[in-house]
Amino acid sequence: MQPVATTFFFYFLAGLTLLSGVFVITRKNPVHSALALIFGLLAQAGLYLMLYAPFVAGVQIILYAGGIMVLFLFVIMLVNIERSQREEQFNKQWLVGLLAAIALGGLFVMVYVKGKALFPYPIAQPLENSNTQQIGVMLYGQYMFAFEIASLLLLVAIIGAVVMAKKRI
Amino acid sequence: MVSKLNGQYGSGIREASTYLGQNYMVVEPSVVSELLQILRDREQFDYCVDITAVHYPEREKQFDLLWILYSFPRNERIRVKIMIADGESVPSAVSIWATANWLEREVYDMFGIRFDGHPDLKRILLPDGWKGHPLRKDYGIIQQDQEWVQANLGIESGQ
Amino acid sequence: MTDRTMIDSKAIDPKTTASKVADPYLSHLELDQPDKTFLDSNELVINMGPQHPATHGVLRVILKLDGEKVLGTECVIGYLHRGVEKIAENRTYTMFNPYVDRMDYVAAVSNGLGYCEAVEKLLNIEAPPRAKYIRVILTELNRMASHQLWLGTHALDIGAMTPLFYTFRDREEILKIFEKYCGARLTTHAFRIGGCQYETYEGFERDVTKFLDFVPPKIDEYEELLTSNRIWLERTKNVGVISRADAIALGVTGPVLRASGVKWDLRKAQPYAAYSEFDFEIPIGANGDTYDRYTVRMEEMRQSLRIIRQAVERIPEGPIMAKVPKVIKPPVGEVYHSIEAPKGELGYFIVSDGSTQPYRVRVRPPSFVNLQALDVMVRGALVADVIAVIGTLDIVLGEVDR
Amino acid sequence: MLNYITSYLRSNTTPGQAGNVFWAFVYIMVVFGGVSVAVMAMNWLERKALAHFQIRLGPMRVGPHGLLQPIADAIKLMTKEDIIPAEADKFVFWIAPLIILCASFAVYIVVPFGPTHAITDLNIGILFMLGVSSLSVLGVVMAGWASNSHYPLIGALRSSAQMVSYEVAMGMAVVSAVLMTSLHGLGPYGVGAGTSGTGTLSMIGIVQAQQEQHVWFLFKFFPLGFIAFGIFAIAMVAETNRAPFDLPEAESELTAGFHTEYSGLRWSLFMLGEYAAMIAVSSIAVTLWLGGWFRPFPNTLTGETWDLVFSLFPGLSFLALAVIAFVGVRRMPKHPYFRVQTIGLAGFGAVLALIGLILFAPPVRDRVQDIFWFVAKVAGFMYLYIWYRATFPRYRFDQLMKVGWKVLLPIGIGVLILTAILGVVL
Repeated sequence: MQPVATTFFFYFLAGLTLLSGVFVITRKNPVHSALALIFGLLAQAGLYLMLYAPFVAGVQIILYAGGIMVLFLFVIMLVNIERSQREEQFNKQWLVGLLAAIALGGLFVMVYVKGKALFPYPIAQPLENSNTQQIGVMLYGQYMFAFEIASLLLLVAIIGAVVMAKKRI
Repeated sequence: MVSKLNGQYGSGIREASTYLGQNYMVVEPSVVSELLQILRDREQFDYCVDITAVHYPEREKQFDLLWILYSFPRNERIRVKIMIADGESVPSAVSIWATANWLEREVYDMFGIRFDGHPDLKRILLPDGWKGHPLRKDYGIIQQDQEWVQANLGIESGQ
Repeated sequence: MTDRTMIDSKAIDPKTTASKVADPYLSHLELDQPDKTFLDSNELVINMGPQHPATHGVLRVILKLDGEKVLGTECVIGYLHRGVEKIAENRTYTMFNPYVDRMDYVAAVSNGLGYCEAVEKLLNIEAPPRAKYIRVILTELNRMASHQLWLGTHALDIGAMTPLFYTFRDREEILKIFEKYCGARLTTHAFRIGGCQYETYEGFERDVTKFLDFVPPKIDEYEELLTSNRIWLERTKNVGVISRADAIALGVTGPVLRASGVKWDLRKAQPYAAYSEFDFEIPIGANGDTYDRYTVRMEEMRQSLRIIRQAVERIPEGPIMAKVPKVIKPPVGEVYHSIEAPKGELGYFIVSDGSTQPYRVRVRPPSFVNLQALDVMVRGALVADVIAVIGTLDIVLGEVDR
Repeated sequence: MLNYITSYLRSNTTPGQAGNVFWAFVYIMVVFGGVSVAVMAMNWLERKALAHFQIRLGPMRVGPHGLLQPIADAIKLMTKEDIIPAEADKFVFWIAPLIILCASFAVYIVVPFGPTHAITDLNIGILFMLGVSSLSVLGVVMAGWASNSHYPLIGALRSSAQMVSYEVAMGMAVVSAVLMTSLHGLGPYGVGAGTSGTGTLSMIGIVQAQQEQHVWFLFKFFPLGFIAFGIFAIAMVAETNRAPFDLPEAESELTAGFHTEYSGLRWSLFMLGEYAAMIAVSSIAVTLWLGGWFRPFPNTLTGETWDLVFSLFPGLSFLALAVIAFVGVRRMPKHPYFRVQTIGLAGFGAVLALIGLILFAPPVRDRVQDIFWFVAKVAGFMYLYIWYRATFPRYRFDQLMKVGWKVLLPIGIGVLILTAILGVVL
């Protein structure tokens, strides 16, 4: 696959990601925030595609944009939005927020100053073997244990959710 | 059957006879609740066909209130009738036959007869807040609750 | 649900219903004590109708839901109330006859039969045998038509579109016979007090016999689409169950009662018209669920055909009108007469004061009483079942509200 | 420049793969235009076929046999007043149909109409299709929520729950088909052998795997392929919210489900999205199990002559349609009132005949027959959709969930495991 107009698409997608990130935290209506987050995730999927990681992009779309965000939306839609819109949000933690912002800003400045030297890896290249296959081998070979542990964690979460939600099981 | 009941209530049953092959009995309002219960339990009148009323404005006891009962085992119908005055209330039969619920509501709606012990006595066919009970003889056929019509439908008249 | 998601209707807005009961219809649903759990602590009160595709007219059902589970219902009726009983008091006996057709308009012939027979009873006369036979034929045809209409709409409610068109195609044949007989298709006004006004038209027997040969394969066709259809079975089996005891206590009649296992049909129990002369079965069900009501009605259609065939074969010659005075003035008295309408026991209680106008006419509508069973039948079921149960009760709002 | 354009025609890959922007653009236009036309045709066909199932005639007035009805509908819907409820969330209300539309159209990027006839060939093709088509849930949820009304909200909740749960069963079926691409004589993990039969997620690769293995996956590991296909065929109906799984739009219960409050153009976008999604999932089924663009019987009926015979089919089918149209012309009433319609139908028949004749020309014939077989198979599915709708009652929601989670999913997992075992053992 030959990339077309790489620079344009990179900036386009990156800009979209940032913009939707901003929207996520500025919108007062949580549904709008969630929607912005979905756009952000989709734009990220596009970025993954440009890194020759189509599998990750696909998983990003299926799991995050398609699955998890739908559940997010479900929950958000069932809470009382009018009230949360009226309330002022997170104003007690402005100090912490400021500190985090300064730290993050410092990081960005450092990255900008140091430039490419920080990332000693070569630019991603198309792989001989398919990316999907490699992920599969890694996941079920090398990182088998971690993978299973993670699934166990999810199982616990499911059971917990059921116990909390259901009065009579 | 009537004689058996007669023995029990004596003067409670004022009249029991047959017209055009249909049995009916006229009883005192005071015994009717007990009588209906007994009719169902002992005489197997397990199906309450209908509850209705007739208005006779010129009488002192203005209303005839009727229960039309049917017995599946005996394949027999009987009408139980009481006479009551306006404003008098009658014990509800909902605990005897569940079907009495809506039927009594309709009688209340149309005649304004109140039933004691009815779980949810309110108008059924006419809207709540309507004034008057249309099946009374003094309620004209084109009469209506103008106030309600104007307030709720926003028109001058429903005619 | 959230306040945000509520449409601003005074009837169903939970803000008002939860705190102060704004709509009196909601009072007995006990909204103050919801069945609280961690997540589903909010009950949804939903308003179905009066304009809703599946309420068969203007029935309003207020549903209290927990998710999709029905916690309680409240029927609001009366949107079609025309005061038929009041009208009767201001019309002569003859003049009121066409009015009864407007109650259960899909089974107008049955309504007319019940009324005419009640007045005849009050007059203490009897229709001549030929009139009785014509009455039976038309009434049973009407029962077919009513059941067909029920089947089509009921199946449509459950999502099967196609039976609707098949049943309407075949019902058309019945309506054609009605039209040829009395000129009207729906509100027929077919009978008069004392008999029938019209002699059968030329070729009536042929038309009816042709219909009798035409329709059985069609009934098989409906059954083929539905009876053993897996989805149909799942949607109707054990849905809207009403036990034998409940059915009797709630006074439901007709196929609804018979599906609960009570073998009772007024045509057999207290025969009227000429029904005692015919040989037919009363189909009954075992479980009292929607599927049983379906099979009972399907079988009833076949039994109706049987009755019609016997009636057409044996129809006697003779007059069609009894000797009825020109002005009908029944003696003072009261009478209750009921017939087995397609929907159940249709009774007329008529009080005469000796004048030309009835003093009081009370109609005992089967749909009205059957509709009362809705709440019992759908508690604990799902919203979709409410639709199925409203369909299976076979109500006609014209009759419920009168 | 000209060279750039013609270079693709000589290559044997898709425009996206070749990086040929011009042809990619042309293909995008052709495919999207084609899908839109197909949706309109499907609309007409559904109404006609459904009508004939139900002893009706269906649209008869606009154009001969209602052929122009979809166009008339489109014009009507576009000019209709577009109502946004006062209490609705305007932005979300506005964007929801667009999301559904985009999701169901974006899927066509990887649909392989032929070995070179696809916009592009992603090597995660099938994953992309599933992922993007699952995005339409978002549109449904948003539409239901933004309408700010009960029925749409319940419809949306139902719809998204249904789509999410059937996606799981669907995924199992798809994975078992994908496994089949790699499984002939491989070691564990599907690696090692490396040379032949590396599994693939690419849509074109899947079809080519069926070619290499000389079997439609429908018949592979009989009856496993069959069962997996069955699961998919059921799940895809549920996924597109069609009868008998049309609960979100259950007319008798929820009026019109999540798009109750929509009207006019926006509503038509929902319809467009729905039909496009139907065609899309059908093309997944065709690609995965029915050999994609391959003509029937490529194994038994081989040789030059059979190739020629089958390559004549596209032209022949158009000629057959033309003949039907001409028969229709003969049967038109001879009344002057029908003259315009008769001429129109004759013209339509003539156009069909002309297309049929063009399709007989050898260069066109060879390029087009792949597309023809693919479309023909998809059209079979479309007819099934209509047939279902005419035949079945509607499932209840809990039953629907039961079928999805307790029947289809376990069977799907079973098929997946058995396929994997068989693949390793055989």
